[in-house]
Amino acid sequence: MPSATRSYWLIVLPALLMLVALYLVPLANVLVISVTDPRPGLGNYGLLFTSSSVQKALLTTLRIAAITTLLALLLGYLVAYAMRAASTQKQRLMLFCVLLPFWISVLVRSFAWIALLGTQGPVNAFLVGSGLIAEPLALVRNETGVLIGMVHVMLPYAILTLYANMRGIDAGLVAAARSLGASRLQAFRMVFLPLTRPGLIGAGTLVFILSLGFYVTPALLGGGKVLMIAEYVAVQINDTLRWGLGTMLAATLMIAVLGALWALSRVVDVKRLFGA
Amino acid sequence: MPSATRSYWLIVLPALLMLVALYLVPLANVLVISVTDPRPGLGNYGLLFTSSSVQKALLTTLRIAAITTLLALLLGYLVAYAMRAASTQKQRLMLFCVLLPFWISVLVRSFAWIALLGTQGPVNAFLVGSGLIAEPLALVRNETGVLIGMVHVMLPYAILTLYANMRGIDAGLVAAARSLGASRLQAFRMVFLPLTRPGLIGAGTLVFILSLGFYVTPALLGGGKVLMIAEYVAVQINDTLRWGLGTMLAATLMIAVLGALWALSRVVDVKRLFGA
Amino acid sequence: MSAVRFIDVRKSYDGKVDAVRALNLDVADGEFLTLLGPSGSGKTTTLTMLAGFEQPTEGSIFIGAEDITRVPVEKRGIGMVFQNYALFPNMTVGENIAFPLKVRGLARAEIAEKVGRALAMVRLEGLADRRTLQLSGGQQQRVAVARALVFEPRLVLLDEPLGALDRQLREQMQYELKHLHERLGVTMVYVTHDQIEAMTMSDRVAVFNTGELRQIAEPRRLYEQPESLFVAQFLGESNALPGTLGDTGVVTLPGGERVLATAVAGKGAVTLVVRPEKVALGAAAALCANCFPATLLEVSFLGDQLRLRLAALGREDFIVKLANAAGQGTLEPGTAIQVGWRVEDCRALGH
Amino acid sequence: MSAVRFIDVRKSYDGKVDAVRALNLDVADGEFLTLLGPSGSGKTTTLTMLAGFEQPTEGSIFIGAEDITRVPVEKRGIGMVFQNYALFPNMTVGENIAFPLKVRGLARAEIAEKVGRALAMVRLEGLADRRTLQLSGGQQQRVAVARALVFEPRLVLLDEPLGALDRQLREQMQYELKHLHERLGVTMVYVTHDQIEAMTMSDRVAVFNTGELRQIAEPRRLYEQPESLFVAQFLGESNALPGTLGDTGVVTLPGGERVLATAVAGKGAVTLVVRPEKVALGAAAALCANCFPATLLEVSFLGDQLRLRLAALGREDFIVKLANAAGQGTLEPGTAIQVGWRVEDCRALGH
Repeated sequence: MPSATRSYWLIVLPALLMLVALYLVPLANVLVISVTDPRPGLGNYGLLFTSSSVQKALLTTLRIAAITTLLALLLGYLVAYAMRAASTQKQRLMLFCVLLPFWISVLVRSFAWIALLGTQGPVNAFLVGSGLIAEPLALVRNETGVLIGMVHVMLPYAILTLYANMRGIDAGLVAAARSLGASRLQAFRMVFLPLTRPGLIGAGTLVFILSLGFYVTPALLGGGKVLMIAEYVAVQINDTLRWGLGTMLAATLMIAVLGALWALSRVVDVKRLFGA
Repeated sequence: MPSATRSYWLIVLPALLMLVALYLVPLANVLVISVTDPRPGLGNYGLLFTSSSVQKALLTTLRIAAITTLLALLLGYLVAYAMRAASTQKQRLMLFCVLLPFWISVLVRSFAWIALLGTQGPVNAFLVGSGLIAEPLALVRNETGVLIGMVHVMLPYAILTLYANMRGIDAGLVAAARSLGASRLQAFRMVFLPLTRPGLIGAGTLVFILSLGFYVTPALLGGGKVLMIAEYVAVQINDTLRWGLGTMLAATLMIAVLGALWALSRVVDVKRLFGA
Repeated sequence: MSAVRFIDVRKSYDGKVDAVRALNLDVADGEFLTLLGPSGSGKTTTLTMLAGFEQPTEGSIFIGAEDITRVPVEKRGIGMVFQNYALFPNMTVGENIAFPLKVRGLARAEIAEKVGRALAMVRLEGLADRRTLQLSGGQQQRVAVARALVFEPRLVLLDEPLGALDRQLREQMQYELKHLHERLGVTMVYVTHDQIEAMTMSDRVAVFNTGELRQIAEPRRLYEQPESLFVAQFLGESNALPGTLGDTGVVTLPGGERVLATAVAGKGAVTLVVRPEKVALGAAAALCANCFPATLLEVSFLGDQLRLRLAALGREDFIVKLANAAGQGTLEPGTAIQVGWRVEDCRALGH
Repeated sequence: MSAVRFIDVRKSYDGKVDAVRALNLDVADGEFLTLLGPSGSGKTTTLTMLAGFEQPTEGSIFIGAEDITRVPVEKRGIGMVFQNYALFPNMTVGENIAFPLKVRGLARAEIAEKVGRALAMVRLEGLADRRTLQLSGGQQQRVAVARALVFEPRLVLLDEPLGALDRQLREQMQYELKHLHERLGVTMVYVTHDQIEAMTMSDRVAVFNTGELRQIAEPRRLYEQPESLFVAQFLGESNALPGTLGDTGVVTLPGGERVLATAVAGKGAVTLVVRPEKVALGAAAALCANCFPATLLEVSFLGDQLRLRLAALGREDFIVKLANAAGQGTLEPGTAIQVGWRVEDCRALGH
């Protein structure tokens, strides 16, 4: 079968090379710059321990990513559970709502939130008009706004991951638990919830990692006041042209992401989780 | 079963309401602003036909989206086909390369390309150093750069959609065609290629729609010189505060996206395509 | 007193079509009753209502003296074995079997003892700490049975529990389940679409079709004295010959042949049913009340049986089955031979 | 001259384990040969090599006088029917059947004529423009057969083509395929793991196990004169009694009973094989060369057969099968009864 082997490599090799060139080379280059600019060495990485502005951005990023993850998991679990219980028609409507964000520009959606939540926006107008509050609430250009926007962007990822996990759970298991004498609540707590653990872990990791590196939503809804890592990187590279610091933070982000993925792969079967 | 029905609604209703509030209300608000600011009426939409700068942005957007779609489909088909043919181990490596971008911030990847392709970057350094060219090539801060970045971002979507489609094709069909007397090429042309048509249509629509609204990559790799719709919207709203014009363009984008999705749903079974 | 009683039960999912209608069914205490029928016949709906996953649209269901029509699933105290076993993958074998005891709040020591006995009962001693996914199909099936029996339910339901097993294991498990039933004496209601399984295992079989209970009887009676063409054809192979029933049990076939039959229907159009294994050949045929000339067309060798196709009574698909017993003579296609059968092996069924 | 010949063929996928080894096999011209065996026995690998999807590691394969060992799939001119039919979903029924003619560059009119004839052959006239997904399982199967036959191949391979059909349709298609083979006279090689299917349809059956051809013979011969315990047990049910073969064909069982058997093995440890349907009971048993006392333990009713379990020869699992024929007497568990069988129905097989 030498001819079959040859034609196999003729197909697979170019594709492999292209993937490496497109995806690994640029990232490797970032790593290289982070230890060579402005001078060779680990000096840039030292800033992680010495620069208070870097540390503040890191802490803000971790805090927002963590809160976003918690909220997205909580709301996502509710929605995914409801989707599983819903009729086919309602399932389709919910899936449409969940998939919609993927099709519509993140930028457009961020501006939509600014318009909705701004001091002049309909939400504040309604609250003030109905007499519930006297002064408009500050819902954007602060951490509240960033969190609303982030949860909005991340929720579909959480829902889809949890829903895929829940769909894989045999409905017969809850029925079996009931027939063996368990109440609704017991069946949920002892059978269903433990079986969604891989989904919770997977969705949590996914949302947390994506939140760490998100740029558009925090930049727009934070109004420059809530500086997360990605925006910090953009400022360093675009405005102050400090490539070394920018790439160091980008590299740190990448390493953190890969580390988190590796940790995840120890706990659950990642491939099965995403149906790959 | 009134009690079962009641508990069903207790679960499904809040989830449905939340989805509508989070996903439909902000977008509806954008539509409202686009016909009320600065004054009620369709004045903002008139600019689509009168303003040459709006038309130029629209044309640039359509051109870049179309070229990106073509390139992503071409390269994506090659990679997906290779993945299908590859051994499990190589498949895993390729899948890792393809999924990597989803985990790493778009912003980081955009800067990675700027660093790689810039006049001082390793690519130009290699080409000049090896004597292939005399002057560094302009690979970023122009349409070439935007296209490279866009294809890089969109390729995974094309690959995953095509791969999902190809995996659903029974390998026995090509074997059957061969056993019935078809050469390799005939089997590909008469059996395999026609069966990947839904995948090509799906991947094409997905990439085209996502390209239309993309912001970070064109903004960074275009260096302000290649103005696509999303960046145009950002400039209107952030810098010149022309909310009416910005939301009109955002609304136009949304309507175009929904229209394209509707057209797609006429041609192929969207739900089946994405395994939902 | 019967263990289970369905009284005038009707079930409709969509308000238009009845999945089950006019169902009156008694299950005797300690009985092994099988609900048999093709898919969509109502057998599974009947089981589902008895388990409590669905409520009847009309009518009532009793277990013993208690009306359980509206009692929720978990309060019915019924053990159930599902088609795919429905073992909890997040628990070990022992935890699975302990589950019904745990939710009933039994003491830890009592649970451990009962689980141990249940494991011994299904011959899985020593596997308590295994994960369920590490078990073979037959072992998973045994765990499911142990879990359904461990809390000593008054009634056990089995929903095609052998459907996922291969032929050989399936036959073995049939005998295991049957012996378990004989030993414990618990009432069992079993659902299957496999007629051989139903006949081998059951005290009585209830045959369902299109939502109706068509006949309920002991296996042999059902097979040899079916009351309708559906039952005759669903259980085993038969020669079905349309004809006209006249007086005194004589059926006239389209070709004018007259067959003496056991009349189940009234006069008029009937279908004669003769089981292929009840047909005698050659000299033995001449001794039967019904005897006709035939020509052998084809002999299929099935191993333990020979299946003959003959031209007889104006048809080319008259089937006769012979045991491949010792000293069976040779049979050459083309040979003329007589076929015959007794009056009691030939039933005239109405439409 | 034989239609197909395998000469010393060995196939190893990983260079360690042989999927097929030392295979020498002749298929006669016009024969219906079935490759039978459990999964992993090498039967499918054999078919795959004949089709050309895999090449043998060693040895050669001939079709007629032509060595096709290295000929690519599409040049072999073999028609093949796949387990899942492998119909092209992007083509209509007619286009599917036309496919092998189109790639051979036949003229449009000739294609239309041949497709028409092929459709008539499988009784699907008028369905040429249907999409394949609109067809029932049986119809899809017929399209696959028509597509494999339309270009008049010298050889047709069938890879478990009935595996996806339900029991009733499957039996019907068995007879249809068999009659098609008789009418066309084309050589067919069929793969299955269903022994009844193999025995019903084939001129000869080749039994595979763990990569080796164990026995090839006509179905009846294979069933009644197996040369190994594997073949005896894979085809149908048997009573297998371990014992020791002495001189003059007498086998001594562990309990001291002496059984007269047809010796296939040399002296020493053997397994006696007696088919359950060859065992006579009562008075008939006393007339046999081998006759032993037994006690009836259990009677299972299978419809057309009765399956008896007896205590005999120191075992509690001696099985006897009786046809449920006319005038069968009653059988009560607990009854003492004699079992007996002839020398020619009892084979002593080596290990």
